[in-house]
Amino acid sequence: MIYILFSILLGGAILTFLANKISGLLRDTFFLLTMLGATLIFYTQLHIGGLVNFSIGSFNLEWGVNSFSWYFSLIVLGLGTLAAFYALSYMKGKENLGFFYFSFLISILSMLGIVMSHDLISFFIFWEMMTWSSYFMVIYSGKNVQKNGINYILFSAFGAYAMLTAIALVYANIHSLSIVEMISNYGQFSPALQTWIPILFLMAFSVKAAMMPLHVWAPGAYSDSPMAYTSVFSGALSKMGIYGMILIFVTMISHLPDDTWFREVFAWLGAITAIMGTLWAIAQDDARKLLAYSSVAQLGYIITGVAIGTDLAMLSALFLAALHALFKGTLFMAVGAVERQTGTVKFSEVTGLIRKMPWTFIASLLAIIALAGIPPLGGFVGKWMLYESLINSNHYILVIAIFFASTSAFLYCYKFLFGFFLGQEEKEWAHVKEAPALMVVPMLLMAGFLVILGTFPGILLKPADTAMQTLGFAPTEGHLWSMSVLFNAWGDQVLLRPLVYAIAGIFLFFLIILTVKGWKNTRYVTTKDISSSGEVPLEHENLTFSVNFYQPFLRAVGPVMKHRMITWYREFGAGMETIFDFTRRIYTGNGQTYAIYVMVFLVIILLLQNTIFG
Amino acid sequence: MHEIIQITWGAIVSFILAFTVGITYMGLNRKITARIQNRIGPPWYQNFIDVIKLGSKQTSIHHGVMQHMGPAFIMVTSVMSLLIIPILNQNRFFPNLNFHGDLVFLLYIMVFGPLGMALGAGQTGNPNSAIGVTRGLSQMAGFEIPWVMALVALMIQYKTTSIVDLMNIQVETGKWLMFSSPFAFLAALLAMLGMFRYAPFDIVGAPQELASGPMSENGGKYLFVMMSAGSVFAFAKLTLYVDLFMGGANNLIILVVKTFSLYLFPMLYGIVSPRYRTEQSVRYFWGWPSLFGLLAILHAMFF
Amino acid sequence: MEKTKLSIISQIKNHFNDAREKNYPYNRVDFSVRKEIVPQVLLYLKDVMGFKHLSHISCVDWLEDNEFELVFIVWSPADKIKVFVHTRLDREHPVMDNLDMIWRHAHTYEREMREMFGIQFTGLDAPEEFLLEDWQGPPPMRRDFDTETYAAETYWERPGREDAQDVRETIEKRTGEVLPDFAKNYKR
Amino acid sequence: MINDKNSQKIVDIIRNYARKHSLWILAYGTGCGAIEIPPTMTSRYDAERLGVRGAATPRQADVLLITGYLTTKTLKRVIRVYEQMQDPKYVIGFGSCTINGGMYWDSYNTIKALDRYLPVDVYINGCMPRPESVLAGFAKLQELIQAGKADGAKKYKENLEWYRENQKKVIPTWRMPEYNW
Repeated sequence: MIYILFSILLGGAILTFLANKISGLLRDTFFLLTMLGATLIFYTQLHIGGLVNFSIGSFNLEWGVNSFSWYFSLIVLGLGTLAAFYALSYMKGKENLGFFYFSFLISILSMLGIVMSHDLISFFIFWEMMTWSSYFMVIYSGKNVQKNGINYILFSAFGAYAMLTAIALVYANIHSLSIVEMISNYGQFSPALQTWIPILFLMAFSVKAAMMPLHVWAPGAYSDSPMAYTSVFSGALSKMGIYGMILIFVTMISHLPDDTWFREVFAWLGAITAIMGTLWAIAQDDARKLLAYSSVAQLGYIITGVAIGTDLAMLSALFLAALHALFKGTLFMAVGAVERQTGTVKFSEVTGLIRKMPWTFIASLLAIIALAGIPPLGGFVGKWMLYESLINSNHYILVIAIFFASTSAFLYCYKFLFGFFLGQEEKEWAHVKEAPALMVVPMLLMAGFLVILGTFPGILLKPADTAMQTLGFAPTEGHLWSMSVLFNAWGDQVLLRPLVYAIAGIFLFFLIILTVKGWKNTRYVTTKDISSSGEVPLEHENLTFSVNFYQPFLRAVGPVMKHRMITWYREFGAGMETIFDFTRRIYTGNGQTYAIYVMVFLVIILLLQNTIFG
Repeated sequence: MHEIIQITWGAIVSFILAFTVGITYMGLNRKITARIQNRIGPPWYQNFIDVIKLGSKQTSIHHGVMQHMGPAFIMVTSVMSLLIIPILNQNRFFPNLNFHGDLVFLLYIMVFGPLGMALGAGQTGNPNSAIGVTRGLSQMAGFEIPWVMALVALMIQYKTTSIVDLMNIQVETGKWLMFSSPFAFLAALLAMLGMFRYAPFDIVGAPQELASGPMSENGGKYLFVMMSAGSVFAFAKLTLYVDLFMGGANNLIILVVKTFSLYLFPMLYGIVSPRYRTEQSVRYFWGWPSLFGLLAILHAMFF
Repeated sequence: MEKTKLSIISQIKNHFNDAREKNYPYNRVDFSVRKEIVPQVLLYLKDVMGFKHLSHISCVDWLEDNEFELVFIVWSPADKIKVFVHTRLDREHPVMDNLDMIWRHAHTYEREMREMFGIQFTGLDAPEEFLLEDWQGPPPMRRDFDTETYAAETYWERPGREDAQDVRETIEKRTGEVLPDFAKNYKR
Repeated sequence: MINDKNSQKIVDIIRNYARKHSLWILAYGTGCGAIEIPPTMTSRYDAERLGVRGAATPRQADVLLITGYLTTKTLKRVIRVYEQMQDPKYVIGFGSCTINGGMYWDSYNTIKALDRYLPVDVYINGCMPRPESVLAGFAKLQELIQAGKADGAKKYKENLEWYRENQKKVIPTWRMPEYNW
């Protein structure tokens, strides 16, 4: 069945690409059919535990599905299908659509391939396919294509080399490329290898997961690819890094004798990523950049959860990973909708869309509530489990760091909603209409799922728990996971339903009171009718406050934000350039000089003859 | 079914209690402020009159659905905190929705309302509202740090994230947490200054600069609900402090005495203070209060 | 200071032959010039003699001479001396050169004068009204504008009470003594 | 029960009591009168003991306090502010400038009688009225509210056309949202 799944995706991709030449409708049909067919086959036909293997040359390739990879495929295919519907409408009228859909399907294929490969060689191949297909998306459109594309491909290449080195080291030692064998033989490696192999792998994975020193590519790449793909890019593709990280942490690092410092370092890197990502997100004026930095920050929480590695922490990381795909997918789609309808993504340019694009607003509102982790939506469940696990595993300062990041996240959450949808309604945007249904419905579906998850997190927690059992975690209180019951770190029950009902009840009660009281004498007035010292703002005067939004806050955190990682990299690059420039001067172009080089070399060899060879 | 009725009934009764006490506190605040400024001041029940008057305003306007819902959002925070925070020791007053881990829940539900109201304030299109909201959110990022540090210190010292557990520990040992973890109490107390938003931290409402900030477009019934919610929330916060640090209360009179003595702190601090700028306020909370919080965590880890 | 003032006077008179000066006590010097050379005089004062600051532009309505008088007050922070530059405009067609290229804030004074006296500044780039919103009458600061009649026509006046009494008479009647007439000694 | 006459009476008594004792003023500080407000509100005369308290915006205010002369330019803003206030609302004209123009009786841009343009409930005489008379004015307004006679807003609504005519006479370019509540 895996063959069929992969061949459907590959064939569909090629057919879509070819059909583009014939007709747009055919292309769209192929594209949708491929996505739907893949999803259908995945849900109905794929059996957990099935393995297929075949040989190419001397390499034995092995693909299979277990609960763990099933969980991640769920994220990929769920988000991918919705994004595919969204893309149909979003990409309408753009150029090179065949290429776009081709890369889209290939990246879905490669992500599925990554989670389903059981050997390192196909893992690496799929990994590279994913990198390249997403690279095509980054350079597909956008303004700073060169800079962002190069940033992305450089960091990805760095990660890929690290991974390749690790794979080579593994092969040199065990003469096998099977992941299972690598894990089972891990104990027999020399201590140095035991440390370095996971580090090299983690380097590759943390590039994709945009962890702190290696995150530089993320804001540019996320904001420059088309929004229909960015939702997949940030929602699902970055989760591949998390997938690898979990694998490495569970199978390798937990066997290290001194894994504590490893975990501490990564947990802290995650926390710092979260804090810095949040702070930089607050400073952005471009909605895509804001969400990109926010993705970096959210992945920071997940990395922290993975690195801590207790049952609850891992569960929260898995839960947050799926949740992040949901809400960040929704938000990127919302930005895409706004971009399509207004032509801009700057908060300082567009205001007051709430009455023009109400459904987009509702979807983004729900996604933002989930992102901020405010009950009663799903985000709270993930955050809550993360805190509980951190407190229970004695990471106290880490809790504060994570909490600081999550409190500061409210700032950019509000900025996002306010910047686009609230504020004064302007004449300039009076013509704006709601995005087409094909774009709105996927957003609303995901937002609705977030609401359901707030009451019934068991829907996701059950598969996550099963996935963790595959990784060798003891079934925690997990076997008790029922739909709306959580367990805190001490094993006590938390009933979610009464909380949600209470919130909804109180809200509705007071809303009804507010609405019914003086119903006849309550009036809607326009946003121009505000109490600005009796002055009536003119049609073209926009009083919305949207420039330098959080200036006082940024002034307060100013010292922290003075240093940027990208500056460091640039300086590093400049330094390397100087060195290379110096090295280049060896080649003077003069034959006489080269003769001298040879002479000097020989003399040195002769002089050091005894030292080196003797 | 029986439980639901009991909890609803409890919510109503504790809401009325919190409303009465909270509004009285606000009135007493005005009275005491007046006396300190050598005035006679309004009667202690002045805020009741104000609330009734706001409720009896005949017309009201709104700028859209979000502003219309804003007060309902903030009411959710107030009433939910009342439902989570036990009013008296051993739930003698009324059963609540306590669960193990409710401290974290409380931290998040406390921002539900303000954020909802901030959306409403944003929809008015009044620049003052938006500026007030950004100030409020910035300040929240400030005071939440010492406040969370204090709570985390309690959590790790007693290995629980439940308010009821912390109360029971105080009842069993007979020792208030403000004495057994003094640094946590200090940090939380200083964070309370920001939570109550009295001077010098009244940068959100700042009537002189921002024309009452997020509330500047709300009048009539909207302001009525907001004022009630504010009073209820003030009482809920004070009760939480009493529960966490001052051993809870065995009956309502003790509760009122304890909460009022706590309430005197931000009030008296505020009367004699000017106003901070936003970044000063944020930095204030990241200074000494956070240091106390850090000390509290160290104290909890090693003693 | 007196020396500096004298040197200023001689310098200006050297450059602008028809400038008439008047030396006031303390730190004030006045010049009267033709309206055509006002920008040159002011530029000279600003750039060469260090009168960097334009303190004020004001206008006097000489109804009897059928002229407006514009007064430019400039101030030298180094010498602590202020120079008043007077010029006269025709009252029927009051047109003056725009000075906001020399001092940006002259703009404000010019707008005020345009509104209050109806003086046109050539090239003044400010279409909107400045102080008087919706003003439709004649420029109100001109001396031939009868503000009392205008106010009586435009704004409804409260008729006053039926039993209103003259203050002087009432007090005299009540107290029985004759009040001194202050107004008699006051000469207008 | 609610439509019952007696209970409506009780509700009215409570309402009027609350309205009387909670006057949130929007001090529209025109002219010299604004300087009389601080002593009225602060320690010396302490208007807060009567329930008088400053409001920050017209949406929250009950009383519009116009403290002095009104130029036509300011009148425009005052009308706007008044219409933004929410019922029930009252207007206090403060100082002789609002009554008959005061010392600005012959000014070319100052209105002479405020009640032609806005429904004034209470006038406070004086140039300027001392804080005692301001307090007396508040007391008078409270008396009127208690008796249910402070119905300026109702009058304004009923005679809107007349008021508009007067307003538009002195404000030629009328560029305001319509009064519709």
